[in-house]
Amino acid sequence: MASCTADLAPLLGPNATAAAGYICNKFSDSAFAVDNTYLLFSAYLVFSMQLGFAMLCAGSVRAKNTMNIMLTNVLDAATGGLFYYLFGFAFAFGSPSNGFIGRHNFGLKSIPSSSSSLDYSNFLYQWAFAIAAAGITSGSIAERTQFVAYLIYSSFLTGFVYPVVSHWFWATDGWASAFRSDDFLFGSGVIDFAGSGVVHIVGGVAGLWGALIEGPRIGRFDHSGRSVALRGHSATLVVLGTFMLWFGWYGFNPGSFNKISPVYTSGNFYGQWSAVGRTAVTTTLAGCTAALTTLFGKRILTGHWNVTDVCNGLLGGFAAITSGCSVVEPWAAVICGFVAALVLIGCNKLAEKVKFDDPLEAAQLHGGCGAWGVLFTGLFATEKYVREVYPSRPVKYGLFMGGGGRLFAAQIIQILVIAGWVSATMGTLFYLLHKFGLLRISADDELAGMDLTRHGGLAYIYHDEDESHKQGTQMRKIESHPTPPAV
Amino acid sequence: MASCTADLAPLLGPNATAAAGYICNKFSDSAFAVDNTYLLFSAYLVFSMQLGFAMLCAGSVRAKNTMNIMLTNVLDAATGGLFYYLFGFAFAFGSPSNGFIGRHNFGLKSIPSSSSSLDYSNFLYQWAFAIAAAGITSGSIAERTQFVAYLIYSSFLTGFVYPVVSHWFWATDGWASAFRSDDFLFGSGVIDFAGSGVVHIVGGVAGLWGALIEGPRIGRFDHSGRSVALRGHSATLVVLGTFMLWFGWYGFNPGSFNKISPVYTSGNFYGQWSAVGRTAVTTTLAGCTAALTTLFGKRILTGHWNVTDVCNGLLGGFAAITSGCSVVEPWAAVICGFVAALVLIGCNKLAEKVKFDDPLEAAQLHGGCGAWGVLFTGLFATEKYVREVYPSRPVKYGLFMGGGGRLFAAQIIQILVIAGWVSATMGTLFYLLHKFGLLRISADDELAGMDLTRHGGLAYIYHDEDESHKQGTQMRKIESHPTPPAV
Amino acid sequence: TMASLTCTASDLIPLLSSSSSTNATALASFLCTRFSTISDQLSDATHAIDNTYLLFSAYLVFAMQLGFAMLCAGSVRAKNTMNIMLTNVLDAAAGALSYYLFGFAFAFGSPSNGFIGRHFFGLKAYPSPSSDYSFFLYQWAFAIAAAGITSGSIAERTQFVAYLIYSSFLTGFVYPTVSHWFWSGDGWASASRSDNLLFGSGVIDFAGSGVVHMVGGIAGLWGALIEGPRLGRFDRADRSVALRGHSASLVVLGTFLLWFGWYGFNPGSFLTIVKGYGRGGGYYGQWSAIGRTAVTTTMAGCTAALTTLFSKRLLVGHWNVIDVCNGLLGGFAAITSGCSVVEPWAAIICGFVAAWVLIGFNLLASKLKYDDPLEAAQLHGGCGAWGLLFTGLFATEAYVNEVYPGRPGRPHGLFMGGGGKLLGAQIIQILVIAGWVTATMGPLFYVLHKMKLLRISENDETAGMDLTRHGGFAYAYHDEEDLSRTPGFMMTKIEPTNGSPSTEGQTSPSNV
Repeated sequence: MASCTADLAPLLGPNATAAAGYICNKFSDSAFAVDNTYLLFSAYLVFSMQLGFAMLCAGSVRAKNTMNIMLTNVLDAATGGLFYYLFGFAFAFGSPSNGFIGRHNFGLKSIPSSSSSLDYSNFLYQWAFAIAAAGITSGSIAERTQFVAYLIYSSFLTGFVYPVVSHWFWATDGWASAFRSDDFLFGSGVIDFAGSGVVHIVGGVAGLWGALIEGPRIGRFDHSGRSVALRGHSATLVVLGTFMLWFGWYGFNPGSFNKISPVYTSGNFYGQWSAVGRTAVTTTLAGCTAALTTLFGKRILTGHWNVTDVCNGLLGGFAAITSGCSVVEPWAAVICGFVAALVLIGCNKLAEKVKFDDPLEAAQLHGGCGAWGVLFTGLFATEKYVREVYPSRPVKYGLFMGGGGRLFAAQIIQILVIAGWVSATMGTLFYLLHKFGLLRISADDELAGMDLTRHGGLAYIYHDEDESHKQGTQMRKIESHPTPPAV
Repeated sequence: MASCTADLAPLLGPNATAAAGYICNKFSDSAFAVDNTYLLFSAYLVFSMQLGFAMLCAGSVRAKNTMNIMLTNVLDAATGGLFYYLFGFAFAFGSPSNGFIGRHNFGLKSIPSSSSSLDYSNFLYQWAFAIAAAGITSGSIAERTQFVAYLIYSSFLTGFVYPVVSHWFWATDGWASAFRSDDFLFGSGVIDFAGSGVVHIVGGVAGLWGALIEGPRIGRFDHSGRSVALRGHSATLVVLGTFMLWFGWYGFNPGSFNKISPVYTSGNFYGQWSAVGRTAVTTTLAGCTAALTTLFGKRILTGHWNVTDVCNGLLGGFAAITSGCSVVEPWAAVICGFVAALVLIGCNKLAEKVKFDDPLEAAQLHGGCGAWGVLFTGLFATEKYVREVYPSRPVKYGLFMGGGGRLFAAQIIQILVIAGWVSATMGTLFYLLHKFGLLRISADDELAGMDLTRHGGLAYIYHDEDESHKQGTQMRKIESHPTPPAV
Repeated sequence: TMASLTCTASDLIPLLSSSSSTNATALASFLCTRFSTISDQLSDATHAIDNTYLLFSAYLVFAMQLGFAMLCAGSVRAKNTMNIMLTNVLDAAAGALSYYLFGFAFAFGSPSNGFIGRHFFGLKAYPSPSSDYSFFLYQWAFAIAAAGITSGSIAERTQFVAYLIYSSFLTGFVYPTVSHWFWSGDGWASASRSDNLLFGSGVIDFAGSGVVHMVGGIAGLWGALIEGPRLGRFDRADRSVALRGHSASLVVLGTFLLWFGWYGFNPGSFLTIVKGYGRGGGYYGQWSAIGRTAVTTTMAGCTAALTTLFSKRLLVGHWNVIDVCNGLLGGFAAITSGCSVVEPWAAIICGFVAAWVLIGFNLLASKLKYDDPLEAAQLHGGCGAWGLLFTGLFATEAYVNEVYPGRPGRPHGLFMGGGGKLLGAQIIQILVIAGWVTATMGPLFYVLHKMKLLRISENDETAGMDLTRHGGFAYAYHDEEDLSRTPGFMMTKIEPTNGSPSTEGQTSPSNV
């Protein structure tokens, strides 16, 4: 705004400074209104991913654990809301701070602030991101985890582990951030635009440790060690959830620009709005390519045209492109999605080999494809787009695009550091819960299903007769008995 | 816009009025465009709540009444669309008018209008609100109401009862409105920003009378008078509906600003866009706190971690914060949500005591928590925010914030007046329908379920064999017979 | 929009005080040089707002794909759910690649001839001053909707490979060509051509009753005709037997999502929102027209729903939610063409007639033993065609001139005193689309049929495609189901039968 006034003042004649200031204030107001509209609706879209997660998870587990997993998804959002408000946001973006962790703005104190240019909409947007990470992890440990363990890890992840990681890579003070003013990691900083690493690897690695420490569900591998698919109870919910996630991803990736009004050259048709559109296009293409690759890949491998596999492939493509979505060409997104599908298939094969059981393939999908996405950015980021999207950063870009290896090296560091940090914190936490007997439910509970034993009954009653079968529920229905009607 | 020209012209030098006008017109266009974009997308979000209601209701009733309740939800929107177009909007916002009811703009005549600054987007937004009120009521009287009764009350509520209430509190002429130019109720006017009273209490009280007059469903209380839970048929649909409502609430509350571009101080980073963001944050925090409070409260009371209870608690928190969302601090929203959860639990206990049967807890949730929300605003509204959001109103704010008791008194009046008006209109209507035998279905129909008797068959057919059980449906399937297939 | 923001001396001369008229030109150009910076800033703001609007509209249109998936899933029998949902996912996925590679180029590559576009393949040389990524995304979301419509018509009996083939062909070629004709600046029948308008009017198909709905509907018609009805759809006495879908909840969910998405489809088709009508600065501008479009859309759908409710009650005796949902969608499909150029009261007429058109076509289909599991041909084809005619009858002069500016006195609706030229153009559109889709998709389905690639075997159809082709049923509500009911399924579950779980070494209680 100040520069706008300086530009205009000489042009306007007498009283020029006042006139220029007046006009420029109007521009600034209008830009704030547009950018906040953009960011808020993007935040709403990202929030709708929580609905997507809930439906995806519900459909992917057996009917007897549906209430349990949906409760965890509702609580991700709810506990996440409180903890991220109280300290998560402060750890992540409180400024000024050191490179490791933020330490201002607890409980949204001094927000909105002109110095850090953080407004309420930024908080809302980041909260929606934080709960996504916890949602990923809940998929990995589904169908066998105690509810209390769930509450503990979810608060810890949303309130501390994830915010610290997002501080490192996204805050202006973060040690590896591309938004720093100087001292960039490898003279480059990490480019993780919307969080293949910060969100997906964090959620995936946390899920990996949880699932590893708990061990597979009963019946997942038979006596001879062969893998037995424990299919989810509703493919419809899986598709519903996947489409909702796709819908929400348009808030996740293009929304990560936070603003849509910045220009690249004033008065030109090409500006940040074009970059935002391009990001939506790369996101779409990566997911679509991954879906098709999975379709044909799985057809060849298993002989079926399988819709749930296609949905997972699609999501793998999205998780991968999330890192580089704003700085790569559309054709590169096609490559990204193609490889992501192969990565997911490979990780799933590996998981079966080592008898790792993840009901939603969350560790493979978000961890594996997320890591590929981080590398992909180091390979395919183009000079022009990197320059536009990260204007203050030294221009290091993709290895294959002629930009040298520094960005790629920084990306590798990101993967290692995130894996290390999440292992050190969440791995330890899950191990402690395990040792205290708080992690896994009893075998009886697992066979009966948690809905009956812990959540007050099954999720579905399609026929009145169903009731009579369910001795386990404590609530009986009366009307099926031949009683005289009351009224 | 006129003031922009007047401000700018002297600054631009001689002969500059026209030039200033030209520039200012452009600013005005851009503000209209942004504000309409904001309002329209908010309206779409509020509309999506109708989907949320439909799924929440469907999941909360037994499978045999699913078609019935979903039809009522579709028709809320459809009949609401016509009636609100023909006269509802005119009753509510037609101006100039008296304090009781509007009387212009029937059938959108003379809309858009510069004098009342009402555009089509305002109509769409208010329509989406109107159908929400009818949706609330349909939950209270679910599973036992004749379809014709439903059509009658729904039209009456959307076309007359609700518009009149919204006129009182939201129109610039309404007798208790905070948007009046003078003669404020108690020198304050009522602050019901997005409608805890106007929407939720109206819907809840209407439902209360309907459910009271109909009496409980058969089997809801057994011979000895003990309460028997008649559980809904699908918790998945309940969670889906709840998340959709949450999503839509971001249109309901922040959208009630109608415009996002107004500034509080021109050129500043803090403007209505920040207030909009803050409103989204308070909404989130109230709902999240209520969800957590319900989780632990119910765990203590019933021993279960129950997802449908958590969903209802969450919605109760939203219904409560809706009144004060724009004028309270985020920490106050946490208090609002905490109390709302307790209010809901209390109302539910009370309902059981007095043998009041409301399949969706709609009267308790929207009526009870809505009333708490209206009081809450009278207690916690802050001076600064009230001044910004209602600039032309005398600054009376929350009792606990040092603003005196006038606002609180106005809020109490609102509760009483709404309860009285809705009782007088809807209570009478339901009573008449009851007397004419048009309200409740027969006991036979109720036991068999309305889908079979009135709506052409059950909602679900998961297996071919199901068909053979359904003697009641008039349509049979052929292919299960061992006939030679035709080709 | 760029034009409205450039400052030319001639814009300012009339604005300046007449007292200094001799110096007006000099003064105006002097001001203009100073104005250019401001103008640039204004154009930046305009771009930001318009792209925000268009992008979120595109997201809403995309959400319709979710709506289609749920609507289709709920409308078929449980045994074919996986199949139809897969086709819906692939509509979007395969559509994205083919539309990226050539569909968009065929449709909007400019400059081009009147028949087909030939630039922007693979988004080459993109974005351009007139066309940005957000526009591509928006048009992609439209393209996949057309394919989604067709999949409903041929549901429950089509080979998956046939599906892949027709879907790519439709999204990549047939649909883009039609959208080029009517929507691109070069299309031979487009209303936004600069000259040589068809009948001096051009076709007004604002958001695609013809371009999207009729294309999808007619393609479905041919597919369903060539395949023939599902087994058991008509009994030996040739009476029609309803094969009801397996979940009304999914149908309602899908319908509401489509309704939600339609607010992106119709109002979003304006593409930009920052545009004053008149001299600028007024409260009335494109933002109002957009709001009005949302209102007409709502009114048409609501009226159609209510009309269907009462008509079906009279005709069959039930208050049927599925029929109401279909009626609603029929109203939307009809208003899509004229939504931006008609009054709200006209939209009510549109919806009322649309409901009857749908009922009529359904009766006809039943007579002719035509089987369309989602009524897609009747709904999108029939109501879509009515919508085109409706626009030719009810388009108002003021709105037509605002929405399609720069050509005062252009023909508008016959009933509104605008003469018959617009109606003539609309009729041409119906005939041309029907002809083109028949000529392309008809032979394709016929060839697939002849090569035995179209319809599945009777055994597969009786057993359901999920079991035979897609790896198992979509639902497993009870543990017991898996073993007893899915012999064809290759993965069996262990735990219900030999309940000795391996890992924990616990003897299991018999499965509750």
